[in-house]
Amino acid sequence: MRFRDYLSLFLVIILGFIIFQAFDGTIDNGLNIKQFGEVNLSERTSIHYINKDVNNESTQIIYNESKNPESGSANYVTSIIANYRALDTLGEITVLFIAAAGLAFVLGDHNKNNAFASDASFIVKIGVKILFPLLFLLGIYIIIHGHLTPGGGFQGGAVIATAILLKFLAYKDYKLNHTGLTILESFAGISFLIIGLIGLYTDGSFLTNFLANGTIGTLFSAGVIPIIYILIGIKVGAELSGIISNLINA
Amino acid sequence: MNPSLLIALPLLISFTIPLFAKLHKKFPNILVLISTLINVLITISLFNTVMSEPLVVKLGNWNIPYGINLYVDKLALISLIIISVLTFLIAIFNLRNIGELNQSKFNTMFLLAFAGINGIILTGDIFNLFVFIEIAAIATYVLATMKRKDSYQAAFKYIVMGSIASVFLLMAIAFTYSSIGSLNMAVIAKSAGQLNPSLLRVITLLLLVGIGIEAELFPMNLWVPEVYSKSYVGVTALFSGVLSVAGIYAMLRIYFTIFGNSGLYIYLTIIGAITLILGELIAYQQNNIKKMLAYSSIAQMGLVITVISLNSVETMQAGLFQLLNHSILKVLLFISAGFMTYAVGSNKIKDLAGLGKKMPIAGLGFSIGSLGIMGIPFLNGFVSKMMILQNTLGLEKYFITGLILLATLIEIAYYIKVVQTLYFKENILKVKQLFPCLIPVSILSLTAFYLGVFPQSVINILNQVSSQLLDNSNYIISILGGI
Amino acid sequence: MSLSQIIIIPIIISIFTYLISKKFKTAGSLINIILSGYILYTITNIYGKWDILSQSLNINIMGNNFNFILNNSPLAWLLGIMTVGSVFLISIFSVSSQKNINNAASFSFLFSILMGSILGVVFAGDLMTLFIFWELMTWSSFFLISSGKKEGAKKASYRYLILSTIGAYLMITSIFIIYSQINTLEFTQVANYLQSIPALNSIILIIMMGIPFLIKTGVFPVHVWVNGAHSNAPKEFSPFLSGMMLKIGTYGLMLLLYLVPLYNILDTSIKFRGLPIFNYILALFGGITIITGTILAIRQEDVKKLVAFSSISQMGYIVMALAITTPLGFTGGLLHLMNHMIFKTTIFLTMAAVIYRTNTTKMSEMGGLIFRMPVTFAAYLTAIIALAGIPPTNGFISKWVIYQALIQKGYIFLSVAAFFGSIGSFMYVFKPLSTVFLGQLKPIHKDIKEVPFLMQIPMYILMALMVLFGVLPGIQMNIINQIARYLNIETVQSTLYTITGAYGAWNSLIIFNVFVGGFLLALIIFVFAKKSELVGLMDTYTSGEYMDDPEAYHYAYKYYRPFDRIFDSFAAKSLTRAYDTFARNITKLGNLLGKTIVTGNGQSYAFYMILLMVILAFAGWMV
Amino acid sequence: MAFLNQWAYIGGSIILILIGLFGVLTRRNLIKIVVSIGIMDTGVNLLLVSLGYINGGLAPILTATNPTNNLNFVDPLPQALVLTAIVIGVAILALALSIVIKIYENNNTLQIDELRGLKL
Repeated sequence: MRFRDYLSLFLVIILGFIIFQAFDGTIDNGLNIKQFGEVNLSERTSIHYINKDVNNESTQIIYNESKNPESGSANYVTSIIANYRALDTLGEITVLFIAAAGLAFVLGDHNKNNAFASDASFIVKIGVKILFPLLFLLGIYIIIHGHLTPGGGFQGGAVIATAILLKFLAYKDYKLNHTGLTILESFAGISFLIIGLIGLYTDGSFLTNFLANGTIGTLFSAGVIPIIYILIGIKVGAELSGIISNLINA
Repeated sequence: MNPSLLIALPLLISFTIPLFAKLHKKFPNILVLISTLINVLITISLFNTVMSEPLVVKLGNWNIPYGINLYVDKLALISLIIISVLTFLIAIFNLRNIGELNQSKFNTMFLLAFAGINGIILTGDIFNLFVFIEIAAIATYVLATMKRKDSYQAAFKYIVMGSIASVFLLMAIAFTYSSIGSLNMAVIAKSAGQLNPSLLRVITLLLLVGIGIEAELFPMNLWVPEVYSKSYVGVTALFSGVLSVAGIYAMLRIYFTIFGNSGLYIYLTIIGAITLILGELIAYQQNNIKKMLAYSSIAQMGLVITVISLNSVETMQAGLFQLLNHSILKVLLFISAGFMTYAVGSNKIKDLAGLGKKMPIAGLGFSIGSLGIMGIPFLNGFVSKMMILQNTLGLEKYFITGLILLATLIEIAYYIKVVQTLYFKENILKVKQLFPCLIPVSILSLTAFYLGVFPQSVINILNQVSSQLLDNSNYIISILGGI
Repeated sequence: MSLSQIIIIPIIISIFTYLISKKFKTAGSLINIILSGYILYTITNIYGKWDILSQSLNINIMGNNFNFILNNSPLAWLLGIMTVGSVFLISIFSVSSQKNINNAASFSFLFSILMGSILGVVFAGDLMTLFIFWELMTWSSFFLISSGKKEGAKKASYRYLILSTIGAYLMITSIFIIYSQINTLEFTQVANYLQSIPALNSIILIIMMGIPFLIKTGVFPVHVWVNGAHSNAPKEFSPFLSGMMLKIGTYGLMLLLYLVPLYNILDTSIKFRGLPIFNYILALFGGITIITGTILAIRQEDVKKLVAFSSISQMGYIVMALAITTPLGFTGGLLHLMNHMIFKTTIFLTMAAVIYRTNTTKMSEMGGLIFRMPVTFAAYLTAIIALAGIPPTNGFISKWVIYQALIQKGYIFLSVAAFFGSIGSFMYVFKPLSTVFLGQLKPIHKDIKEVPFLMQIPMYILMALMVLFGVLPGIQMNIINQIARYLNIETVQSTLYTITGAYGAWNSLIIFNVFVGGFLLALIIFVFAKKSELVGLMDTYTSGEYMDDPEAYHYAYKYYRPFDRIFDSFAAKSLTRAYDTFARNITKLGNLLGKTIVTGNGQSYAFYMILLMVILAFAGWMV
Repeated sequence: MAFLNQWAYIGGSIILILIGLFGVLTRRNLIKIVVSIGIMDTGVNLLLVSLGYINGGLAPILTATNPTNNLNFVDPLPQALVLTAIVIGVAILALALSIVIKIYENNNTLQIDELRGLKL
């Protein structure tokens, strides 16, 4: 290590000490960072997400029974992502969109060859042939059940992109149709925004959940959340695949 | 009009650009023009409403503070107007750029950065602020590579610094959420006083670094000179005139609205003063016009932050007016310098000799811009500089006044050299081509004159803005209702 | 016409002047003639209406009520009419002289703005108005100087601007400090305020306010811009720059010395021969300025530079006289101010005429122009007689009053300086006379003619003025006494052609008659005596030898070499160089900082970020 | 053990951030710098999640086994935030990598010492 490296180490350690000042909870003067695992949820915003009483009266929510609960999603994380804090999610897919488009721009044309010199072995090829539809299906399942189970558009989209990655790994001449991907991305993004704007039109507020929420825990519930998640799934899948393709063909 | 459209429409249009880019070469650019124009109109339509009382918009109809809300007060509205008008003018400037860049990608990124910047201004939620800062940052990372070749290394530095900053920002948000239990800025502002002081210090420090990247404060601004000089002029103007406004806005929100009265302005004063002096000193010896403007821009940010951090209504309004003038003039400077450097194909100041006569409009634009920055009477820079002087002296901060005067002197020294080169030397180079730069240059110059002669209306608004900024109870009450 | 119109009209008209003269080159000067003529007429009409025409404009700006006041006082009137008069004359001159100049449009444009802003400065009734027009004046004159065609114009104007800006900042700082205390900037109230606070505080404020005036006046330590600016400015602008612009600085000094009765404030401080030490130091600087200006003027090879340094030394007289603050000093200073404006304008105009014909300013490249440009020669001759202080011209009278003032108080050093300057001025004004106008005509200048008639008009007018004021100083004394009464200063006794000093009176009529008699005698001798024979210029000293550098053999080259040798070591210590070194060091510092901090290494940048956090964290703990 | 239990997550994630930071400051290879940025991102994501944990808490999803909202769920908000943060991190990393690829194409090296030709 050079002198600068030691200096950096020293500095980083000092910075660590400075940051740990934030946990100076021994002197109890004021609000502090909560200790690990000792969070009192009722002090936080989240309790309202869990009780689903942001706008409504607080009622008992029961899986598969409560009709039209707020936000309608059994998965609280999903209800936050796609509903309570949908603007974050809009920003998130925008970031991904920027990354995909930027990557395509930085890396330039798509006509270069695959990074792999030759096709993978027979076993891999067959394995991919079997796995690809399964993974694709799994991705779609995760996307569609985003409001019921762990997962959702991002996770499902990532799984779909993984399936595409497998294709790349197996076949050296595998190419994606980038025009198609672009259209998919744009379509999904535009639709998301249009759904948001419909909410603005019907309920006077951008990104409102304007559909009925149904019974919590069923597949057709939670209003626009599944639709949004499907769009996100399409978008993320297309963008991550595009990123993979661009990086492999770089 | 609903302010959420200010974010939604640019995003919508930018998503459509890749679809329709192939229809016509100019199509993406025209879409950007339309989008920014719509934003200008929306912000202007909001004017009367916001002047009477701040506009709070719930998103998704969720009650505040559980959902995300947008907040437009006078400060935000002024920033929005500056940002959309300047971006519109830069977009006009970009029209000349056909064939040089990848139009579709460039305009997409440009518009996304614009949307992100609007989001930074509008949002009332600290995590959402982070998201929009990242949108603006990542879009500008891509924009920074637009010139290919040279620009990659500069962009990489920008990315490295930007991602460290984003990690710090996120860390600060995590600490804040864990201790206060909410992400809504008004809620945080309400309970910020109860925070453990050492925790507060760490949070503000982390936030300072996180946002200093966009606000161009030293040393987070070290990416600026390289990225500015290696990227396309339209992008540079966006960085200097628009992104920095958003950066300062975020700084104001965090330091004054959220963690107001925490007494940590000394951070800002120190950093601002260092930024100011270093920026001017380094700018003084530049022979590359874009770098000179970049360092000058850095120094101006330092000046604004120093003045603002003195924490009184008068200095705040002076600083804000300076920020306004800076962004107008810097965009003017970059645009007119852009026309000139493009015409001679060089960024060297000495290669611009005598161009003032060959390109009268661009030359005039550049000189008005520099004279404004130098602060000659009847231009806007004069008024803000006088305000800064008067108010720093009024607070008896003689040291800071001296520092500011010294910096301004150096600034005059290097700007006037360029103006002299433009007009009082013979031109030896052949000028390639003259472009229609009349619209942006004339609008900006006239604004500079207007604000120099009749600054009153703007200053009145800024005065109200400043008193609101220094007393965050307004903010809390208008978002959370009575307490 | 109100005062505000006098000021605003030139500034507004200037834009049209520019647009019109872009198309027709001479139009700009014509417009300026009409404009300045009209304003001249207006100003003569407002003579005597002191304080009646006062105007104020209340603008709420920056959250404060600034009261912009314009006021007509005798002092302001005097400087106003001088300004407009010289603009008028120079515009007449430049109608012909600018026919072939490229930037005639911008010249007329800036000149018009400059006139308006100077009128703004002199008629200002409060510090803020003064400052705003002061800045406008600085900038417009800066661009005028920059537009000079010589190589040095850029650098000279740059130096001028930087110095002026430093001054302006000091001034605005003190203005705001005063404003924060009394919430008004009106002159009399500021004066009262400065008298009410402790002497030390008011001296600091006054020094801060005075430095910009000293810079504009060109007093010793801050005179470095003067020679470059004067010699490099466009030839039509140099007369104004030297004749008028320097006086504006003096006007500011007078405001401080007399309107804010500095004498009263300083009355308690240490005194030197009855004069507060501060005033004496100012006078001392004036004396040093005289000596420096004189020595450097004698050395010059470039005629414009020579006259520029002479301006510096003459301004030294004015500052010195004004700083003494006795009635005689005041009168002498003001008289010299007026007279210097007249004869220095003349000298620069004649030089402009010479340059117009010969296209050079090097004295060693000229000679014998008396045969070709007699009117110019006559004007120059009259002017240098005035400058050297020889009766019956106006220059003598003002110097006479200044000497009276000095001797009355018994300031030995100042008197020596004044005498040194007087004798020196003989030397340096004779040099252009003998090298440019006398001697032999150069072959290349064989075909040149006298300048066009339009360019001669101002010379005639100025010549007449010099003699007129030389014979009838009472005309000037009338206005000076009005000013003195206005400022509550004792007046000096005078009639139309006499001035009573401390040690006797001066009767210019008698002297004039003597001189007329002498002149007639000399004329008779000249006409009837045998004419001298002319020898070709180059024949005299080459003796058939081959010359590497014919210039060096010209008799004008190093004209006063023996005298210069005495002061070589003095002249080597150039203040200009010191200023330049300072500027270079700032560049170096910037370069160093740029190299050490902005290394181009992204990791270092990240490192600095972390370092900053650590430092700030510690700073935060400290606070 | 109580100490470890309390600090392993929060402290560990901050240390992870610092390690990443150290990497960014000292590594000479561009890819390693990008990896270090990735480590920092991971660290901060972990920090966010761990700040939302509740002792004995359930995953914040209503299922047949956890059917009502009165149960002890962990804080769902940080998890939502982390999802966003991850995506942003991915975007930055992808972009950084693409730029590294371009730098390599243009300069044929990834060593930062050899890449300082474009100094100010």
